[in-house]
Amino acid sequence: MNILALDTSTKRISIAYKNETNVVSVTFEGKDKHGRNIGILAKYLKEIGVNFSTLDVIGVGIGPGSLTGLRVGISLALGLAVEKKIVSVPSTKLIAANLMYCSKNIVVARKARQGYLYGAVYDENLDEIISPFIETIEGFKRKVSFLKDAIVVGDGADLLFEYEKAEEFLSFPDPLRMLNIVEDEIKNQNFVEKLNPLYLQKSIAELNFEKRKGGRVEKT
Amino acid sequence: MNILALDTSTKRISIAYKNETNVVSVTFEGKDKHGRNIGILAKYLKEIGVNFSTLDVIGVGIGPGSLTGLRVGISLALGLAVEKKIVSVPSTKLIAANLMYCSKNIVVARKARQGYLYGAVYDENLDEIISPFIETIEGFKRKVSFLKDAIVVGDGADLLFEYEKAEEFLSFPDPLRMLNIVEDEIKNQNFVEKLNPLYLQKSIAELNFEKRKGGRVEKT
Amino acid sequence: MLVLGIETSCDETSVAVLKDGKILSNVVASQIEIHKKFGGVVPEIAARHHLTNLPIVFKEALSKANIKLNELNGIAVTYGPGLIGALLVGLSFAKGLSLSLNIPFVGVNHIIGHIFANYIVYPDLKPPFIVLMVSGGHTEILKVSDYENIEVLGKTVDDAAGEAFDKVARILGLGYPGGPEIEKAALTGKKDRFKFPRPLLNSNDYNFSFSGLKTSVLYKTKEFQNESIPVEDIAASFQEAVVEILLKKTFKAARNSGIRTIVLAGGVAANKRLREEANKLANAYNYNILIPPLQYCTDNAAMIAMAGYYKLSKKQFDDISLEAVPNLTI
Amino acid sequence: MLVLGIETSCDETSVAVLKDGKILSNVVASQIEIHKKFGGVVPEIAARHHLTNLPIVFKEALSKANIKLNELNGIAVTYGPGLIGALLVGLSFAKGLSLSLNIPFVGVNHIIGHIFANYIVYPDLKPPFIVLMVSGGHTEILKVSDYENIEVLGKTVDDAAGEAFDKVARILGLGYPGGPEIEKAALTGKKDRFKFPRPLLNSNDYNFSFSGLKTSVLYKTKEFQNESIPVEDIAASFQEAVVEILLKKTFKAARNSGIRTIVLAGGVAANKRLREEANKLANAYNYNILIPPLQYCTDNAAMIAMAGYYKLSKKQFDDISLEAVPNLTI
Amino acid sequence: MKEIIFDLGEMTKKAMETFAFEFAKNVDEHNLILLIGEIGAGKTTFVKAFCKGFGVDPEIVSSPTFTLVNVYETLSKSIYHVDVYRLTNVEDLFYLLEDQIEDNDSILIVEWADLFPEFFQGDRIEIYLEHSSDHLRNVSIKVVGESERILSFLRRWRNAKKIKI
Amino acid sequence: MKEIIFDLGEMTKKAMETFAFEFAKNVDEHNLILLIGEIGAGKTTFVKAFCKGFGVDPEIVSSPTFTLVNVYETLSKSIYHVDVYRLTNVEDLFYLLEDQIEDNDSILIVEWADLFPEFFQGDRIEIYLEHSSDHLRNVSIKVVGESERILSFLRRWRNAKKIKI
Ligand SMILES: Nc1ncnc2c1ncn2[C@@H]1O[C@H](COP(=O)(O)OP(=O)(O)OP(=O)(O)O)[C@@H](O)[C@H]1O
Ligand SMILES: Nc1ncnc2c1ncn2[C@@H]1O[C@H](COP(=O)(O)OP(=O)(O)OP(=O)(O)O)[C@@H](O)[C@H]1O
Ligand SMILES: Nc1ncnc2c1ncn2[C@@H]1O[C@H](COP(=O)(O)OP(=O)(O)O)[C@@H](O)[C@H]1O
Ligand SMILES: Nc1ncnc2c1ncn2[C@@H]1O[C@H](COP(=O)(O)OP(=O)(O)O)[C@@H](O)[C@H]1O
Ligand SMILES: [Mg+2]
Ligand SMILES: [Mg+2]
Ligand SMILES: [Zn+2]
Ligand SMILES: [Zn+2]
Repeated sequence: MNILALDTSTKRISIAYKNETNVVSVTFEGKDKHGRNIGILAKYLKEIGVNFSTLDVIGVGIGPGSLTGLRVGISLALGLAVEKKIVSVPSTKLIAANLMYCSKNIVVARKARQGYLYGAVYDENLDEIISPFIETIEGFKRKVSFLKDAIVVGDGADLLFEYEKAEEFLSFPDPLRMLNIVEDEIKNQNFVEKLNPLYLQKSIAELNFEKRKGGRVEKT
Repeated sequence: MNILALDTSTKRISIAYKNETNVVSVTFEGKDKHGRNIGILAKYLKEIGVNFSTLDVIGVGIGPGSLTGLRVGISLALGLAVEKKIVSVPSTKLIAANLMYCSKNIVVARKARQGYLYGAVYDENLDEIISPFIETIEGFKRKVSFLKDAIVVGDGADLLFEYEKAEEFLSFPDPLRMLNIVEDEIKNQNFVEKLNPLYLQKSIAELNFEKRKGGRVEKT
Repeated sequence: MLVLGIETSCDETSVAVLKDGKILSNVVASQIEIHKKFGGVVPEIAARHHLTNLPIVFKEALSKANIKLNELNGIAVTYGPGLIGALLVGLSFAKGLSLSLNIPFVGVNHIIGHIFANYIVYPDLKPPFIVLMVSGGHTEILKVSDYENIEVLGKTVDDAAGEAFDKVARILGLGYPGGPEIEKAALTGKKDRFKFPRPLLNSNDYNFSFSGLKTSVLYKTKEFQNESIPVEDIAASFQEAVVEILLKKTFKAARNSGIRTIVLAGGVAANKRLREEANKLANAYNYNILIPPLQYCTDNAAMIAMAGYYKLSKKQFDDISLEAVPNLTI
Repeated sequence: MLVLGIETSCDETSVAVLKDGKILSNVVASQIEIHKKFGGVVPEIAARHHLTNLPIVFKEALSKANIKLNELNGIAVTYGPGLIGALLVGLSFAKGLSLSLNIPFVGVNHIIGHIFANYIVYPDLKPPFIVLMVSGGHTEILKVSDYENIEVLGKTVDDAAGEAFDKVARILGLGYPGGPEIEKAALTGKKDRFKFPRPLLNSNDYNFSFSGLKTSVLYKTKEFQNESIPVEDIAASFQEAVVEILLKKTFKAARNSGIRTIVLAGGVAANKRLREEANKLANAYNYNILIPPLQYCTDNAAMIAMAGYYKLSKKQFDDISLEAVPNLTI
Repeated sequence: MKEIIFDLGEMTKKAMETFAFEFAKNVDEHNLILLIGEIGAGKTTFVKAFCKGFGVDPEIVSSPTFTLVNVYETLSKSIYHVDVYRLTNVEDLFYLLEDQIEDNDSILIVEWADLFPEFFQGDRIEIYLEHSSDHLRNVSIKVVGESERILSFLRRWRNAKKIKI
Repeated sequence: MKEIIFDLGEMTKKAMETFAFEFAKNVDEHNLILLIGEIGAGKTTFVKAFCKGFGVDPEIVSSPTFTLVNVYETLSKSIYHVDVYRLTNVEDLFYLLEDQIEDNDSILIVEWADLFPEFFQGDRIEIYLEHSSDHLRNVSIKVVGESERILSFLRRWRNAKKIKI
């Protein structure tokens, strides 16, 4: 079984590949945009022996996260996955996987628009306690306030003081952990027909408007 | 500060690179030997923008582990590190780092020669409880028997039934966690002058001899 | 050779299959209705719809062409100019497909795609010819000396011709899109009543400028402070200015380069007054004028596949690391 | 051009710096004493010592050459034949250095290195010439037509010549290494007393075989069941057989290829009987014989740098993914 | 919130371009620029010169008629150039700006911003362009929020003008 | 431990090479082969043909005189070819074999293995080569440990020989 897993929802591009004999992974974080880098990485993977034409399953992190970045990864995956099987995983779960074997509840907090955070909560088996959402910082805190003994991971973690904070470099998906999750989904035959990004962004727009309007009303 | 970190002590080659703007990592596990693969990886790292000629620090996993693999990585690092700073890290610690934020004691168990294991034990802060050693399976068990609430990680974990076992794909060093450890060492100015692999192998030879002799003596 | 074309640069998601330069299928999913309420193409919405539509359009194109995936020999995809988010969807999809099928892919310049559309409409057309490309986004005079040798002789330095139509319609209180509205109003107007400026008309280059014209129209309307504004006359006089500017430069380009065939392309080429004048001048000076029907001028993947077919035949493959270039020029 | 040479293929860790083909430094750390007690080179021990010694030897070579790191223009390193673990240390170090200094590197065939050693010893030597390479691991006749054009005319199909000396010494109860021991014993022996077989002597190729000769010697000693074995006579007769086989083929090769210069290289070339006969034949048939002093025949990095200098000058750079090839041939 | 208004008086096209160019170099603390003025008032002309101040080739700056948003990459950040004239409600505007919304370190410059006053709040700079004659526009600037650098730039500019007149 | 000895009688060089070649193809359960016999008995000759059975080019197989260990890569595993004649104590042997020790899935074939009987224990195959005349060697094989496949191969070989003679 030949598997390719990728996530482009954060500023890190994460790709992992597995065939009968090889396991390969790459990550890339840089200034340039994903649209440029993913091609370079694909080229590089091809040269170190990744065979894109014999893939059986494509696993994709579907966000929430950077809109353009996400679409670059998902449309590449769609091209790769024609007539193949697809597994989709929320990128928040991929980030939570960096804290596997931590016995606490794992709160993923990622920066969205100023004043807002993407979030999701997982238990130690990476089962969803709260599925991906977007909230103001205050709203986020209210939403997770019932959790005892939680640890926060993600590039929005520093906005939530109440909980223990995981180290910063664990804030983005790890390719080999992603591969592991994708393999689990394959075992459970959790394939999808379509790949839809978890935009969640409609809500931020609405919320933002409410907030700004609210602000203005208070002033007048 | 430009940092390159690498480990070749297991069947996985792990390399991470960081400069002012980029963080790049690769892992490779395959049939071919490290001597071949590391050159290919270096070539492609170069192509995706790693500048080997402006490195400030080289971090190296020094084993214990595969003798030839280790030497390939260490001699490459020695070539890279001429007139530069060097950080050395036991590869067992790199493996333990896969269980960061797990509140148990982390027992690293790696396959050595048949009937033998490399081992080391770390606490949840990755501080050494037992430094790297080599033992028979029985000897290993005796050595860690005092630990309560431990989790075993590494490709030798399945030989130790008594403790919880981490998932198999966590058995080898992760490049970004390695980079993180190397950065910590840099902060503490823990540089070394020489790079000596943690062979530990003299002992296995001796132990083995004892064992075989013992076996024969019992028979006669 | 079976070539797949992919076009997602603006508001049409399109996939086509060409066999040796002949269309087997050319499926277009337009987002025009979705963007209409915004009065323009919203990049984020366009990108979202491309992502949703592309796999569907792709499947339909394959099934209409009645071919199997692994029969394809190459992929052509628009890599610019266009909306970055929209371009990236098509380009990334094409890269994935190219990797997966292990066949070469080529990036196509959207403008060059529009030129290659003419080879589909007029199978006998061969370079050299002059193209006047006039649309909402473009106002350019191109010299096509050879399939690969395309030169921008001149272009607008500010507003596009279509944009000028839209803005003047706004000033005159007419609807959107402005082109057809102005054209209708002009029918009953006096085209000689106002002499609007013709910026750059006699400049030595082939460039255009329309933002000064727009401002002149504004000032003209202000002159009628209390009277009712002569909308029809202004529309006709404005249209006359645009047509004169466009054609004067185009025919000058043809004359100076000694080329006898002129192609009018883009949405503004639908303007009847422009066509009328163009035909008149062509007859007078003995030029061959081609005005492709509108459906061949709107964005589609067949034209991209056609341009790609040419590059693929010449083995001008692109690297998988090709980037989208929103401001791509020729 | 400043070239760094690195040699770690067997039991010598060596680094040299050459400036335009002239030696600035050539540091050799021998492991001979370490391996002596094992009676041969132990691969794992060799690799360990290379790793420990290489950075030290490297520093010394730079400081003896009195140059700075960033003055180097290229790196030459042995990539085979040799012990895989030992080769990998030098090769990986060279790769790291090449990446770090951003200068090209070339892999050198150890055997070709030995040939290039002659250009250091005899600055006037120019191809073409014939080389008889006879050591513990090699028995080969090489035709050097040009710097780059080196051909193996023949080689041993089983034991090396040096190995035959060692094994016969063992049969005769003499010490190790066998070559000098046999030579000493033969001094007082009758070289014509026993007619040992000369396998392949008259074969049409230039190949050698010594394992049959070794067995013949064994059987000969068994004939003296109760008597004392005539060690000196057997040694002399055996040595005679080896010398005859080696030289007959070598001179045949020179004659057939019309080349007038013959180089005897490798540890076995130290054998006086071999040198004597070689000189005699050379005088008789008017050949030019070169027998480089032993210290230039043992492994060293200067010869690798010399061969590398040639490749670097011709820009025959190797890729960073070059592999070590333990069984590398010419 | 602190609001300061500068009336910079009449400017020719050339003067306005110089102003916009220099203005861009002093704007770093602000990332929301609103352009307010009639058709042909010179909003796009201002944006062209403004972008040039960030090293963007003015050739690629054009009115976002069709695309509603143009994005220009500078060495440091992206500039989102928006024309909101045709939008009919705020929800549409959110859609339009979603790309920019996630790009925290970008500049948003809006033509016809006065059509959505409730949306463009917070720290910002408003630029008012008015036709005064065929070849002259009256330029005034409202700075909302703290930002010493741009204020001192505008003071210097106004004083220089005063002295000249 | 089960020990079975097969006396395969005299063989010419050619016959022994054929035997070693076929033997290699049936040896898969064993990874320790010991060669016992005098100088010139044919140990290296055996190894050459044995390696050929694994697809190794016999040209590269030679006596590990200088290097003590030669390593040959086959498609599936590595073959470590050792000559222990010159070693003087077991510790040296450990050093020599350290590389092989960590390569669990390899074959170890040892010339002069009888010099270190205490080291080479456990499942193994011992091959005894004796000079019987200039051109003949007597070959006998001792199989130590369970391994049906090699036993049935040796039985078949012995019976075929018997019938021939
Ligand atoms: N002082 C001035 N500043 C700006 N433009 C001027 C000035 N004087 C004359 N002009 C002219 O006015 C026109 C302004 O057009 P421009 O497209 O920049 O306006 P705009 O405000 O963006 O219009 P729209 O509302 O259509 O987007 C240009 O033709 C320009 O040359
Ligand atoms: N039946 C036979 N089997 C093997 N070798 C034979 C046979 N008959 C003759 N010979 C010859 O005996 C010689 C055996 O040499 P070989 O080097 O293989 O012996 P060895 O046991 O490895 O010796 P050493 O102890 O020196 O390593 C060869 O010359 C070979 O041709
Ligand atoms: N009859 C007409 N006269 C003048 N302009 C027109 C006419 N019809 C459409 N247009 C203008 O053409 C533009 C649309 O051009 P189009 O070819 O659709 O662009 P694109 O190729 O980029 O999709 C709009 O600005 C519209 O106002
Ligand atoms: N005088 C001699 N006569 C014959 N053989 C010799 C003599 N001196 C050394 N040898 C043999 O040469 C071999 C050593 O050769 P050497 O050149 O050191 O090999 P290498 O180049 O591989 O290091 C040994 O087998 C040794 O027995
Ligand atoms: Mg404008
Ligand atoms: Mg032998
Ligand atoms: Zn178009
Ligand atoms: Zn040598």
